[in-house]
Amino acid sequence: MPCMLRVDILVKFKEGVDDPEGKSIKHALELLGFEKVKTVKVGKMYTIYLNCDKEEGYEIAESMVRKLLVNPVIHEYEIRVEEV
Amino acid sequence: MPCMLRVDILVKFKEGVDDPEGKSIKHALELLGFEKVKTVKVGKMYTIYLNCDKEEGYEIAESMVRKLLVNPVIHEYEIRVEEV
Amino acid sequence: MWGESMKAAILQMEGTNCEEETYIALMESGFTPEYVHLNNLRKGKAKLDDYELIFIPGGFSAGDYVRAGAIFAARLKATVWKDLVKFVEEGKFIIGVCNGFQVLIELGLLPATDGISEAPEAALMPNDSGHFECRWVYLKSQSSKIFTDVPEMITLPVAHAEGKFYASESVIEKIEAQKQVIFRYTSPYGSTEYPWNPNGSVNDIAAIMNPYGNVIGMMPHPERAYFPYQHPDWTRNKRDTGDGYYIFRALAEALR
Amino acid sequence: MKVTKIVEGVYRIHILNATDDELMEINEKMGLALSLDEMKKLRDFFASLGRDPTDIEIHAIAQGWSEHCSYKSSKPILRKYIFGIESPHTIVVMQDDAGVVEFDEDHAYVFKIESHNHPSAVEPYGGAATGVGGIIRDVLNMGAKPIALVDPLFFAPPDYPYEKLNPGIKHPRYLLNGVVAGIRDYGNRVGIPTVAGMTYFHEGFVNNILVNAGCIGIVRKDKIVRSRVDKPGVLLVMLGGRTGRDGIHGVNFASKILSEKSEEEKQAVQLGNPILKEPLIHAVLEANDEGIIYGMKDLGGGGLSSVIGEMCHAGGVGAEIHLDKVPLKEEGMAPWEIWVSESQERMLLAIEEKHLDILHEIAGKWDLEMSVIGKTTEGSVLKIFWYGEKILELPLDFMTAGVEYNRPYKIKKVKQMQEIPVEENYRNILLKLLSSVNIGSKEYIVRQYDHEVQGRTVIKPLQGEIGFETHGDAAIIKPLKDSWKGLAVTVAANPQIGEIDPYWGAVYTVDEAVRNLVAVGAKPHSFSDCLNFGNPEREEIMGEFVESCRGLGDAARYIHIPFVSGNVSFYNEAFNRNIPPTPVLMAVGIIEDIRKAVTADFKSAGNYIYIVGDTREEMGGSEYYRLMGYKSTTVPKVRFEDMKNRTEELLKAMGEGIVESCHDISHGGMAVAIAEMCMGGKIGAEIDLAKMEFMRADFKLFSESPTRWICEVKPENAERFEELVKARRIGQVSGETFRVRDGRRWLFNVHLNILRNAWSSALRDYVG
Ligand SMILES: Nc1ncnc2c1ncn2[C@@H]1O[C@H](COP(=O)(O)OP(=O)(O)O)[C@@H](O)[C@H]1O
Ligand SMILES: [Mg+2]
Repeated sequence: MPCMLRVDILVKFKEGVDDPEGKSIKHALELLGFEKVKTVKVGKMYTIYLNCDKEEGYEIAESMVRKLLVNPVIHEYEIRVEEV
Repeated sequence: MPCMLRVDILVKFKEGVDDPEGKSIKHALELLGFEKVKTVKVGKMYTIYLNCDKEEGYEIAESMVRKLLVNPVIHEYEIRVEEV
Repeated sequence: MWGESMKAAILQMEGTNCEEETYIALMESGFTPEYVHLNNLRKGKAKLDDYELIFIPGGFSAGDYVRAGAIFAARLKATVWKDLVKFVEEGKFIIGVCNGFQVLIELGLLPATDGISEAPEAALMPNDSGHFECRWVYLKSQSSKIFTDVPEMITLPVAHAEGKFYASESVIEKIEAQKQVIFRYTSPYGSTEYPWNPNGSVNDIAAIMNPYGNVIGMMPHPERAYFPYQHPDWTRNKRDTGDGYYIFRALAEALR
Repeated sequence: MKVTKIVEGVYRIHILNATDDELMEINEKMGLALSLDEMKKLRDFFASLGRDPTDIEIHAIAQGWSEHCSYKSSKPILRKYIFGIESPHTIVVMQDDAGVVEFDEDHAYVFKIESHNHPSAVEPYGGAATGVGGIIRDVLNMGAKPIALVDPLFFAPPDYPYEKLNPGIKHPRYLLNGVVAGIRDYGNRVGIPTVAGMTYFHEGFVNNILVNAGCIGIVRKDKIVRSRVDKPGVLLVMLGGRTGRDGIHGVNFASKILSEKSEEEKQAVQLGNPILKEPLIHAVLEANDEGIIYGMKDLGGGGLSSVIGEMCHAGGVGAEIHLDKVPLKEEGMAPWEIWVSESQERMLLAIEEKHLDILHEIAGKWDLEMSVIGKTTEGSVLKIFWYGEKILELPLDFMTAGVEYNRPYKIKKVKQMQEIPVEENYRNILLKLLSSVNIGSKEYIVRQYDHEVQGRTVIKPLQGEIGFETHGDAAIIKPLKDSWKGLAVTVAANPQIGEIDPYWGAVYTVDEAVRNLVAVGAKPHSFSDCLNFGNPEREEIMGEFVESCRGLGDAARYIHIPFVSGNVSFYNEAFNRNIPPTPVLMAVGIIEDIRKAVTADFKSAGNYIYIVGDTREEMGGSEYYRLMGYKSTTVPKVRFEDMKNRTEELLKAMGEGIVESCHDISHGGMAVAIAEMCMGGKIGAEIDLAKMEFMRADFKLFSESPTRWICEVKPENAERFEELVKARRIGQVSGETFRVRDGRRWLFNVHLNILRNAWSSALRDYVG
């Protein structure tokens, strides 16, 4: 039986691409008096549980990234796979 | 001079909160042929650079979490602080 | 090709929500529109081949949860990709408005500077303002193959959270060199600063087409401005038609 | 508490011999939110049956008896004041989930407004989103296509100090941003435009915000679906979302006082799923077009328990339900949880067996789950089965009859007094008013809502020259492609006046709703009310409720406008602080030809400016006095006859097409109204106060006397306008400044850019 896999995929804007959500959160934090904030970036973390083994897990994750989760023009990503 | 701090705050829904976004993405992945997906959870990762030292960093992060980024009724969160 | 044969498919999935006004505008401009649900395409109950025009309407397909248009695009790719490519290659017309534009970018059908691209060549990013905005904008038409009869400056509404056109410098250069831009944000007062450019699009780009001019994508909604009284300032400025009318008329003429 | 297990997940509760203490223990442990008297009534009922109840039976009854479902505190008063205003246009009034009113020969409009206060206070994003989701279902279940949303919102001032917040209470800024995002993300995704609302700030809402949401839809008269089944043997089908533990006891939660512990009430909070709702709307409307829906009701407060109970009871049939057929989100739910769950995005359809295939086809196309969970039966008894085992058998009239109270109340006497301020710099006051949060631009909020989707919004919430729009008074929707007829929609409320005098506050609210509709050229047609109050078990709060209802009723009855639907939200109290009485109106008007609609922006230089209606020295509750800290209990009083006459006169003039622009006078008085008209038209105005009644200049400028409008009229139409409308000509449209004199004395002269700057800055530092 294949064990369960947990895949964490973090998708962020590439360096050099504007992150407006980050900017507006920075603005909101400043309005709240957090003056020491220099920059804010917001990423999305997809935590996906898969019924498969580790090797296949990476492959599937890469394929999900390519087919759906990332637009390479603006995004970069990290994948972490862990057995659970 | 205070050094620069990088704070990563990961905000997710608590166990038991029904998350429509995760569900829609799971459904989409299934329709794309990713049959091994069991569950999808979507979280947000805030990466915040602060002009302050580590101790204060935790405190500020907790305060930002409380005032803006998190609703304890439905969210849980993790904070990681790192000097850069 | 007038009347019966000008069949237009309005693609639908959960979350597309501008289909009804699109239907009305297409019908008024001489098309025979039909709603075509993605599930019916998948099940073979409908065929793209039967249509002259594919219209991908606005909305929030699948909630736009991953990225605007991404799920819609991925599902089209997984089900009817070959038919779509054939459709384009036969020189039939595809237009995507708002969410539909996002879908075409994600599919690589736009900007398609070197032909259909495997991975997206551009992006419609989150607005600079960081949130959804519904407002009317001024648009300057660029001379383009199909939209020759559109007045030089028109107004249309935008309503989106992710409409900032973005691509690498080289892709932008190519788009400009190949004259693929159809509309740019502008204003009667000279400036194209926010809110005149409502989202921060590079080069004020609001609408583009592929190099052949048969795949068209635009963020502003012509279907919400087909009739004069849909404009916000009709109590001040009289018009005979809405400005969106010109776009639909141009499509109809291009197909005729 | 003594129990015996019947089957897995079902217990018999022994109450027949329970003492008072034991009854209250049961009440507490089961989370019923009933009083001792109600518990006794429950016990006596089962004593008469000669048996102990099951847990699901008790829960079923408790749902029916909750304040939210039974209106037990409000019914007698609503009956006395609100119900029964005659109108020839009403079709379904105060019976089903939304009111139905004639639009034209073949069509009706359907609308309702409802509160979602407690969930939004605890989780603003999800609370507001599900509020929108719920009100959409109320309109949908009448068979109508939802075509517009409204959202009156009430918060504490956004600069409220963090240190002063009670434990567990979230800051107004967090709440405002969360609520707006929740409404935006839900409304925009389902594709229904949010066209009107209000955003009001007052300290009284610090512990308990108000989030009201209204929806209006359109339906062909022959397609109206009722929330009842009057025939045995009809199948009961669930369509849409699955049932989960989320939302259990939402109705009890709504009838409770918020406390520190509310943070823990996670179960009462849901996020809502617009991407399930969107196809659900399509599917329901398609099924209705096929003519296969025999009856329908949405699953809202009280879940299946309320829906099946009320639907069958109203039609005079019984029902047999198999709870194991309900599709679940999670395993291991007890039958009573399934029965009362308030999970979102679910509809219950009554379908005849022969039509089941058609429904299957439609559901399949839209990727929706459906399940037949039971059928109606002869008689009036409800039976519930769980894998074949009978676990509930109750007569429907007892289960749904609810309870009613004549709660004691105390009406406070208002002693009239009014401070007379020293005369100030009018220019500064005007600019301060324009940049205050209740008056300043709401553009930041309005534009986050898609108010254009469906292409029907012919008069927008923001009006004027593109890029320079000002606040409008009402939006107009053109519901039908082939008819020029339009529906005007607006909301009104004034807790600041109501706080001083609940009766006149309520009357003022009716007047404001009328003013807003008339300002765009629409004839007031019907109301839906959302009555937000504190704890009705307090006599003075009950007094506020009685007085507010009396005010609403008196004013509406005078002009023959019926209340066709509504909602009462009590227990808006936390940390011993009750909200100010806040009756909110959603008002609908009809305009025969939308091409005659009028907007608020000034049109062109040279036109005359008129003030319609009388200005009085009644400054109680005004933004001017609040800003300056002056005291007054002399609140604006509506002259009913004036309200009726001015309305008729103005509508006549508008019908003749001789009014170029019109804006009602409300918060901030005449000065603010004219400033807004200037901003929207990008053109100035010159005003002479000497043309008005004799009184101090600041009263003329900032009084909020009711039943008043500013109108712009072309010189060539002036004579006709004056013939039709009782009005005073006070100035002219011209230039690039707003300038005011009192006879020969110049009071101020402000450039448009300065006005706009002040007005646009109001919310800037609090949002985003
Ligand atoms: N929360 C909101 N949602 C939608 N529209 C809103 C909201 N708040 C204000 N508006 C809109 O902004 C405009 C001005 O609101 P308001 O100042 O309350 O108007 P008025 O005083 O004339 O009733 C109106 O068009 C109103 O519908
Ligand atoms: Mg008004």
